[in-house]
Amino acid sequence: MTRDSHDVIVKTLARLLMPFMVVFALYVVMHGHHSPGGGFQGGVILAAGFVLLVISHGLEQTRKRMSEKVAEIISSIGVLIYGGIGVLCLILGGNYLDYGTLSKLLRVTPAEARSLGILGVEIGVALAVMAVMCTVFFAIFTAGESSQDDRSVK
Amino acid sequence: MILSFDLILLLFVFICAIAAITIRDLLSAVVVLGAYSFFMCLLWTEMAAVDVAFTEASVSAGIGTVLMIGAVSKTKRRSND
Amino acid sequence: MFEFIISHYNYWMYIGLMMVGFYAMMVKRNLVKKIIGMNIFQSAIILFYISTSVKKGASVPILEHAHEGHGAVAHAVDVMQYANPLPHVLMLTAIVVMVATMGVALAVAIMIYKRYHTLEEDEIIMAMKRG
Amino acid sequence: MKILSLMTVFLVGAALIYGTLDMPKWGDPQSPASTHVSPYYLNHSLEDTATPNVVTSVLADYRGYDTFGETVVIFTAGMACILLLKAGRKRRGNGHV
Amino acid sequence: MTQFFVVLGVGMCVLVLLCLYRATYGPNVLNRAAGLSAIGTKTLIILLLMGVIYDRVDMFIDISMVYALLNFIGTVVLAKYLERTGEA
Amino acid sequence: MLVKDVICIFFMLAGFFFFTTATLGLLRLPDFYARLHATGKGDTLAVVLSLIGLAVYHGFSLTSAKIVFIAVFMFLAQPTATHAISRAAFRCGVQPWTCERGVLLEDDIAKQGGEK
Amino acid sequence: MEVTLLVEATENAFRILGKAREHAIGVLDTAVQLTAEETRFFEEKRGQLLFTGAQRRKTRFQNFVGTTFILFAFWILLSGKFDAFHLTLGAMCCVLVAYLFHDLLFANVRVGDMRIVVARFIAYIPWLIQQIVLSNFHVAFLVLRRKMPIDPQIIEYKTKLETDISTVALANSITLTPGTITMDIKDGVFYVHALDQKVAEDLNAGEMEDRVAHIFMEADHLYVQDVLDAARIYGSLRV
Repeated sequence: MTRDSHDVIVKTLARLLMPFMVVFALYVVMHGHHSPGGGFQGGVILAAGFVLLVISHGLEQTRKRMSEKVAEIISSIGVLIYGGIGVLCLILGGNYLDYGTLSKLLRVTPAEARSLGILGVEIGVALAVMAVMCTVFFAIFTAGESSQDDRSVK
Repeated sequence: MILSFDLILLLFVFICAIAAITIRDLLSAVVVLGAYSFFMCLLWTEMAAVDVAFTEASVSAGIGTVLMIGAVSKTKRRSND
Repeated sequence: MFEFIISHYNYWMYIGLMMVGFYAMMVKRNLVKKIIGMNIFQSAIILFYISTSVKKGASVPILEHAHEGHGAVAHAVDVMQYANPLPHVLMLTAIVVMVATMGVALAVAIMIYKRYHTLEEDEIIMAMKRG
Repeated sequence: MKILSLMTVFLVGAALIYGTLDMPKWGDPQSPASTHVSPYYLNHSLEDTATPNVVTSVLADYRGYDTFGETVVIFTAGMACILLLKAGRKRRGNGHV
Repeated sequence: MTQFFVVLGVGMCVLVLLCLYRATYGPNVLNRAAGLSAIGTKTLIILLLMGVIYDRVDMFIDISMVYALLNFIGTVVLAKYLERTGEA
Repeated sequence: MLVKDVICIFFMLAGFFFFTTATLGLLRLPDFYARLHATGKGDTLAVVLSLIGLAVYHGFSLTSAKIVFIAVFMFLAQPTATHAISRAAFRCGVQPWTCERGVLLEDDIAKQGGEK
Repeated sequence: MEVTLLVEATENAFRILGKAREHAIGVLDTAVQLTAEETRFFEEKRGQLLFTGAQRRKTRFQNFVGTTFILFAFWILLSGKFDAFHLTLGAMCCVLVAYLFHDLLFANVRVGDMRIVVARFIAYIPWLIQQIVLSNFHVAFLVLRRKMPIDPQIIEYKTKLETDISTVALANSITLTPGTITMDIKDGVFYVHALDQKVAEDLNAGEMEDRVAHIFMEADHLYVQDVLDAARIYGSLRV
């Protein structure tokens, strides 16, 4: 299932569509303020891009860009960003996740500080969701193969 | 809300749900479940919940069906009921 | 009476959908079928929640006069014009959690299959009793 | 067994349908769900957070703590998958390594 | 004009019902997948029609783009599974 | 009734016509490969026509440019999906329906798949 | 007696030597000929390469920059917000994505001059659209008749196209044009499912392959105009 598919058409299309998919996912994350979208949706679309890469180019090609270990680290980083912004608000003298206090740090009006805080939180959520979806995908699609099989594929 | 769409789509969702649990071939059931989530997305769009529809669209088209197919490929395809 | 049916039929549809999922979870022996039933059950409940946010003649909850006032200018927003955003928020996260839990459930099902070489519930129970 | 389950399903369905008889009309703008707290969000979202999309502002700002919990739930699901995978690998790998 | 779009959307829904016949009763998985992809394209158009009816197309267009970009992943995965196992 | 509306209605109705033929083909044609002919071609053109109609209705803006981009993506993705699924069928050894075996049409379909 | 024998033996020896010399000359001739062909072949290949501009390999940096610009154009189309904040955000995202995926969008592109390819591809699209409309009327005609006049068959179609991208363009064009679907590609052989006899013959005429080869400037398909263009380069090589 995770081997390289020797299908020229699917491989080429995946190659061509993948960067656009990722840019679209980033657009969805960044423009959650003005149109539907946000961290959850963008993260899932990012993960779908990696799914397409695994399906077309095989697991070994994908591991160069996103391996299980990297996914674990990124998911932790995502949650850390979310919690870290909350703790930053605590340090600056507000409540937990009260982005209005960030205005002292960023030198903008409180409303825009809250907008920026929302953006940071969305990025954290997107990273976490992307990494977790990739992890679940890797877990399910490699569960049948033991570590020995992996080595023989390499 | 658009009443005519609502009625038709609820009917479709019902058909898909019943088909998904009665088909014995698990892979077919998963495919029908994909159609089910399409209609769910349409239903939420029709109820003006754009963000929810967006989430459902990306989740079902990108990950959900793929995970199901992966699980079926790692286990057995036929089910006894 | 007819008006009552028109204004309540959707609740009954959701309950019917939920019953389909519930039935699949209880009666079907196959674990993947159970997970499919769980999926249907969850989306029926999400559907019910979202339907409480609907207002007749309302649009999507994204404010239209966004480009003029940045912050300071408080527009008088016509609340009846926009759908209720709160159920959307709660259910949006629920959908992603639904997929994550579905992934864990599928992983557990795969592990069970590796251990007992079957997905049927009764056979698994028999195998567990045997040893 | 099957009959019993079917009866349970229909019992639950009947109880829920009895519950819906008191529900407000579908699409009623004056229903309790849409008059309690959501007008505040709709009115203050733009001036508080400079975000036209009310769903995002409620998701990440007014109810940020809630979303934090959801993120942790998703994170936990991912960790559970990793643990399941590792458990399967180790048992099988020991013989060969 | 709105009336026209509503009628067109309902007509499209009827076509979806016909595709749904193929997706639920289709003799094998391959036919079901063909029905599913046909449903997907019609879904995309119905979404945009709803956007026009609500008069907020710019909000609905992203969902359509998600379907345009992601809809073929499911089909490709299914095809790969069938290729691997070798039974339709 | 503006000229814009007339053009939009024309394109949408053309798209609807091709959708109808594609769906009828999906239902009527004898076997899986022939059905793919209907969906793979008919849906592509119908989607593109409908999207052009909507873009014309919306007028010249960034949104209509996005609609055109959706059409481009559909144009790329739809034949690929068709190819992938037909390749899978070919590799699985699903025999196409031909005129010689045409008499056995119904039996053939039953033999091909079915819920064993 | 012995003298005559000796003379005979010498004559024989000379004759054998002469034959051997002839053989050797023949072998040498063939060798020279072969080498000449080899060199000519390489010369031709080099000329073609020069003509298609393929030996001008793109560096990774050029790929990176090109990907960034394409993705940034896509971002602007999506975003529709032209204030500094959003543009900076977009630039950052595009640089990040291009850094991660620059080898995907332009992987092993052998075609040289991108501008010519794009221009020819745009010129190809109207013909393709015409074919698609024809194919849809074909399907509609088939479906709406009560007794469908079809005669499906699988045909094998040998192609001479080499690069991935031209193969994909040809395969997707075949899928979109009347009555044919690409089912499989194995070592340059297309297995095509054709809906009736006439369509299969149309495909075997090979018009579409010529057009696609013309777009991507495949070496085996030099058009008259291309040959005229190439003549100058060949001339420069001879001197």
